[in-house]
Amino acid sequence: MKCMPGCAHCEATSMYIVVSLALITTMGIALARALLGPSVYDRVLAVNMFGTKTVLLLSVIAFLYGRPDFLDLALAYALINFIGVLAVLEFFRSRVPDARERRTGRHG
Amino acid sequence: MTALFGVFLLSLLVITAIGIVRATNLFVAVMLMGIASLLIAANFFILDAADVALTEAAVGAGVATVLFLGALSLTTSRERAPSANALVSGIVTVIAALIVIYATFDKPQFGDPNAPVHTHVAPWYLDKTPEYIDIPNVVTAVLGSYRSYDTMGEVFVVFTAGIGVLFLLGTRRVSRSLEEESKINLGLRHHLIPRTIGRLVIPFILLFGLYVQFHGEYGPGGAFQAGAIIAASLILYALLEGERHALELLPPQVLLFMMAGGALFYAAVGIAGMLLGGNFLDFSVLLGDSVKGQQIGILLVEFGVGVTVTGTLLSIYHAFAARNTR
Amino acid sequence: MNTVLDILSWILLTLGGLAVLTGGIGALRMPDLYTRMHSASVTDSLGAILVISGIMLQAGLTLATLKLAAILLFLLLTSPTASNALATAALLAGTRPLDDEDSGDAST
Amino acid sequence: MTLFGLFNYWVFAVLLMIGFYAVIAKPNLIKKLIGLTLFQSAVFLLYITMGRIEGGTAPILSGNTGDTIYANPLPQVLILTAIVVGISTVALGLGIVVRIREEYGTIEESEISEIDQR
Amino acid sequence: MSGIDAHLPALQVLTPLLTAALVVLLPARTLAWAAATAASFIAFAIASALTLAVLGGQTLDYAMGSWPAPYGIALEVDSFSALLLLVITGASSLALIGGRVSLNNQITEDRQPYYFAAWLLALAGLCGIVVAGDAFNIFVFMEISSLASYILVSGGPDRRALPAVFKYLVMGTIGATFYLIGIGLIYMMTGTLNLHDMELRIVEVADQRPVLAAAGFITVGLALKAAVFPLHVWLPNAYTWSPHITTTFLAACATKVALYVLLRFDFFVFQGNLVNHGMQFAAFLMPLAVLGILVGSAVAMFERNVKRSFAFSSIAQIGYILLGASFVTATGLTAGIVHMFNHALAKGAVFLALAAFATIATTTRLDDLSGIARRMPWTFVAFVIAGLSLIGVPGTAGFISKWYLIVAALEAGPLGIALVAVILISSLMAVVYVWRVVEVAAFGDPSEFDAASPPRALVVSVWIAAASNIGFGLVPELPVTLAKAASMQLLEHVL
Repeated sequence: MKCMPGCAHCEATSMYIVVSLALITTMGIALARALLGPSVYDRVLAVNMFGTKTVLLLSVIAFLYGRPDFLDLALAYALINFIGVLAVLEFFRSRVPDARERRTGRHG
Repeated sequence: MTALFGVFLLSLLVITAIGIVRATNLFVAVMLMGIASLLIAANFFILDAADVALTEAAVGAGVATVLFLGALSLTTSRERAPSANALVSGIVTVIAALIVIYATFDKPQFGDPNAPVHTHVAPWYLDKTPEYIDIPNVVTAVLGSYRSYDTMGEVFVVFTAGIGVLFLLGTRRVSRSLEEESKINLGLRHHLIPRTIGRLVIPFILLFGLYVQFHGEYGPGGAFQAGAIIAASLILYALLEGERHALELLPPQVLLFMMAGGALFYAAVGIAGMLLGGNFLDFSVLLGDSVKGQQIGILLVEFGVGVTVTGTLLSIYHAFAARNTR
Repeated sequence: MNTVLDILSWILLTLGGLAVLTGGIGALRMPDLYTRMHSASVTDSLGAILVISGIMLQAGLTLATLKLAAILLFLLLTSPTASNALATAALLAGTRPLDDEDSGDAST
Repeated sequence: MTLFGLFNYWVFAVLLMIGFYAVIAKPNLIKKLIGLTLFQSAVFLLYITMGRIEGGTAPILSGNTGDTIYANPLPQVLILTAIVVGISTVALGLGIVVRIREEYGTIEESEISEIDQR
Repeated sequence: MSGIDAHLPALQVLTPLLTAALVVLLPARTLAWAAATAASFIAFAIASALTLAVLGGQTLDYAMGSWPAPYGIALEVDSFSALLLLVITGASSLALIGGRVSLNNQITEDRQPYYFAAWLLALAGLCGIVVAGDAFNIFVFMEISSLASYILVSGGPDRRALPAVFKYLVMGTIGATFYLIGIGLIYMMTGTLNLHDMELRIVEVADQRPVLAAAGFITVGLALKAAVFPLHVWLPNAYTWSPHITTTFLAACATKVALYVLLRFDFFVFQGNLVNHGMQFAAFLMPLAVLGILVGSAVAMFERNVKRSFAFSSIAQIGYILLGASFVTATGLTAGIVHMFNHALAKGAVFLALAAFATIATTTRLDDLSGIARRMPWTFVAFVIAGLSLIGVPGTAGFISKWYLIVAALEAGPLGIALVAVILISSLMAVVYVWRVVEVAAFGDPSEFDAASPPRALVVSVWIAAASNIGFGLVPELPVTLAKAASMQLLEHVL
């Protein structure tokens, strides 16, 4: 399905594959960082990294599959990822005073 | 080659899932959920389900994360008691997993074009949609017209969840505590860079949400995704500008009206079909030309869906956030 | 013309892949949060620029290019913002850079 | 390719059981809901997998009426619905957890039943 | 008028559904209650009209969006669904009209519109399941009704309602997801979601493992929803701590609708087609039914909280229904289906009476009901009638179903004798747990009660429920005719 005459497409396909392999590997690494931690912020960092890599991967795959109209998806991911990371930070910060209160509450 | 992507992503997914279950910090578990959701969505994309991938990303990675975080900020982020019956449960689940895997052995192979799913009802949708409805996105056609009744049910499920959260948590406590809220020098709204960029980005996200809403007949997208994206952008607004501004923009009463109004609007379109001589949700009688009627019907009901989803998700978010500021 | 574009996007994509991978390895191997963040966020932007412009060359002047441009713009806006918010949050919460403690609490 | 012919189904089974394990073994209520989400995601994977055709593409008709193969749209529609149903359930569940925390001061199942026994 | 007639199956669902959305927008509180009650009564009227049509011998089909059946979603009303529709809408109407005072005591005014909206959604969801002819559509409406019931239960004034409803939510979601997996596997093997189409197409793949797994998943999932014996753990607490009126409504219909789906699936889709499925069905479910009957009744005898005691009794009653179905004979099925109807009458009346007691008593614990018969003699008499019906005393509705059940058991040969013994023992246990309450209420020392006079509307609806227990006990034609027709229909698919 993918090989057009002149095989220019094949050429393109192989370079997409190379770059998507790099992206997937990096996603794996980001996941490892997310699982290893150690701090919550490391994990947020990993999540953010993972998100941007997913966006890139999706853009590449959209072209690999020859359906560039699916770029909408990559765009949506980029938006959602940003909101997600900000939300994590916001809620984590707003918890700081509350956490102290909880600790005293538990003993009482 | 691309199948290997799938295998790789799925393996990552399983690792993430194990990480989620093992994490004792619930914040971490929720963040890993976000990653898992992105992985699942990427998988859906590879499996040729663009619409579902978009939904999973918007709902799973976006809205679900925010809701979980909202709930966590009201409860506690540490899982305390170790699981008491871990061993027994583990054995039970392993046995169950083996049974499920055993049951898969007769399944049609992955992607087999002769599998029953591809030979019975589905080809009809693919063949007849150009004739009856004439929009490119068959998923939207099935969702909006052929199985429109399910979609209406789904809108009411969302509505029910909204009602439920309002019933449990209420929306009334906001105004009292706003001054305290601004005293706490925490949160994004006191930081210049996120705030500026956020302000820059929000209109863009809203625009994109509208694009997804009205482009759903031609490309991946539709009202659920759009509703989730629009709600997410307004949640971002609330994060950056504070609850008060967000609620001034869209007061709870308006959100409630959106929740109920969208669902009612959906049903009203269906009833219009009934009054014009068709069955419930028969859009072909809406206009003289039945194909045009179907298209306009799908557009209208999708509008209803978008309004309800946006209203409900925002109501739920505010219900959590309002408790948060007490 | 076509070959030139192909070669160019090959180069861009490969470099992008390398950048992304480097960032990933950095995020895995660096000793503390801030260095990891440094490695991840810089390569994030660089990788995004390289990969997406590589694809853009392939896409030519279409709607897809426009969308890619939107994605790129968005990533360039949000990714550093997220990193910044993350760094601020981590610093406020008391996580200090590893080796230079004096400058750690001096300013944001 | 046949090696991975059923791989997606196996992942479905494993994911299903990881989620199920979290639901039955973890005493923390939020963890239970997280498990529930995973559990449901597994089902989504099952449906989408069965809708795929080798060499096909997403069911968005591209105009040229060639012999392009399209994936099955129906499971995708069902899963769109199911995803939204899932998030609704989880939202309601979280609402209940927040109320439990307010009333009992804990979200651990064992501690809640201890409080109730008193 | 024929125009509206044709739309009745759709209107049955739409009336409560749309009113639910309207109710939350209504400004005044009393209006919310009035609208909910009116919608419920209209639904009851529609159900009656549908029943009349079904009794006339027709099966009503409705194609949503005018799309033909396997492609669009079909609705279908036959005698089985008509019976269930009557139960659901009737229980809802009675509970709503009588329950206003009880609700005002238990739920603050500003939350009431949400409560009524959830009530109507639950009603619409249950009706939607019953009229659906499409497997996935059943899932969607199951979720509407489940989410709405979680809300209804969570309204309980005692905080113990919250953990109870959480457990209900988790187990309910697992059940629904199992069901979803099941229909996914069937869809995978047959390519269709329409129940009739499924029945035709499953023959070709009947012996393959995914279909067997699907049967397992669907049965377990629905058994969870229906609180069949070992999977019942969510039920007692959810019923005990929810608002009294919620308990009345849910106890009368929620679990029965899950059983309805289970029976429909099993008989329409699996029984006739899977090898030996009839045997397996009986072999798996009969022991569970018997255990459920015995354990449920036994626990009910020792529970100190009356509501909880009757919740356990419900588990036993679900066992009866299942026992009847597991004979896979016409009499057995008739017994099970009639018992769905009669148990709804009896249990609805019992819980309504308890709701009436609770308007003046502090709790529903046995000790707190002591001597209440003197304060509320009328309600007490109605409670006794409902209790007799639950036991199965001749002249009450409960007797009819027990009678059919015993006949069916005797038809089953030697094993049947043992089953008759089980039924009799459990009926004796029912005598014990009903008598316990009667004794304390009638002869105990009066405990402290509120000065408020018992709400008249509630007493009236308790009496309507109690009277129909006697009415359908003396003139059981309606449920029995419907149940016989339903069981014939179900068995048609087996042979």
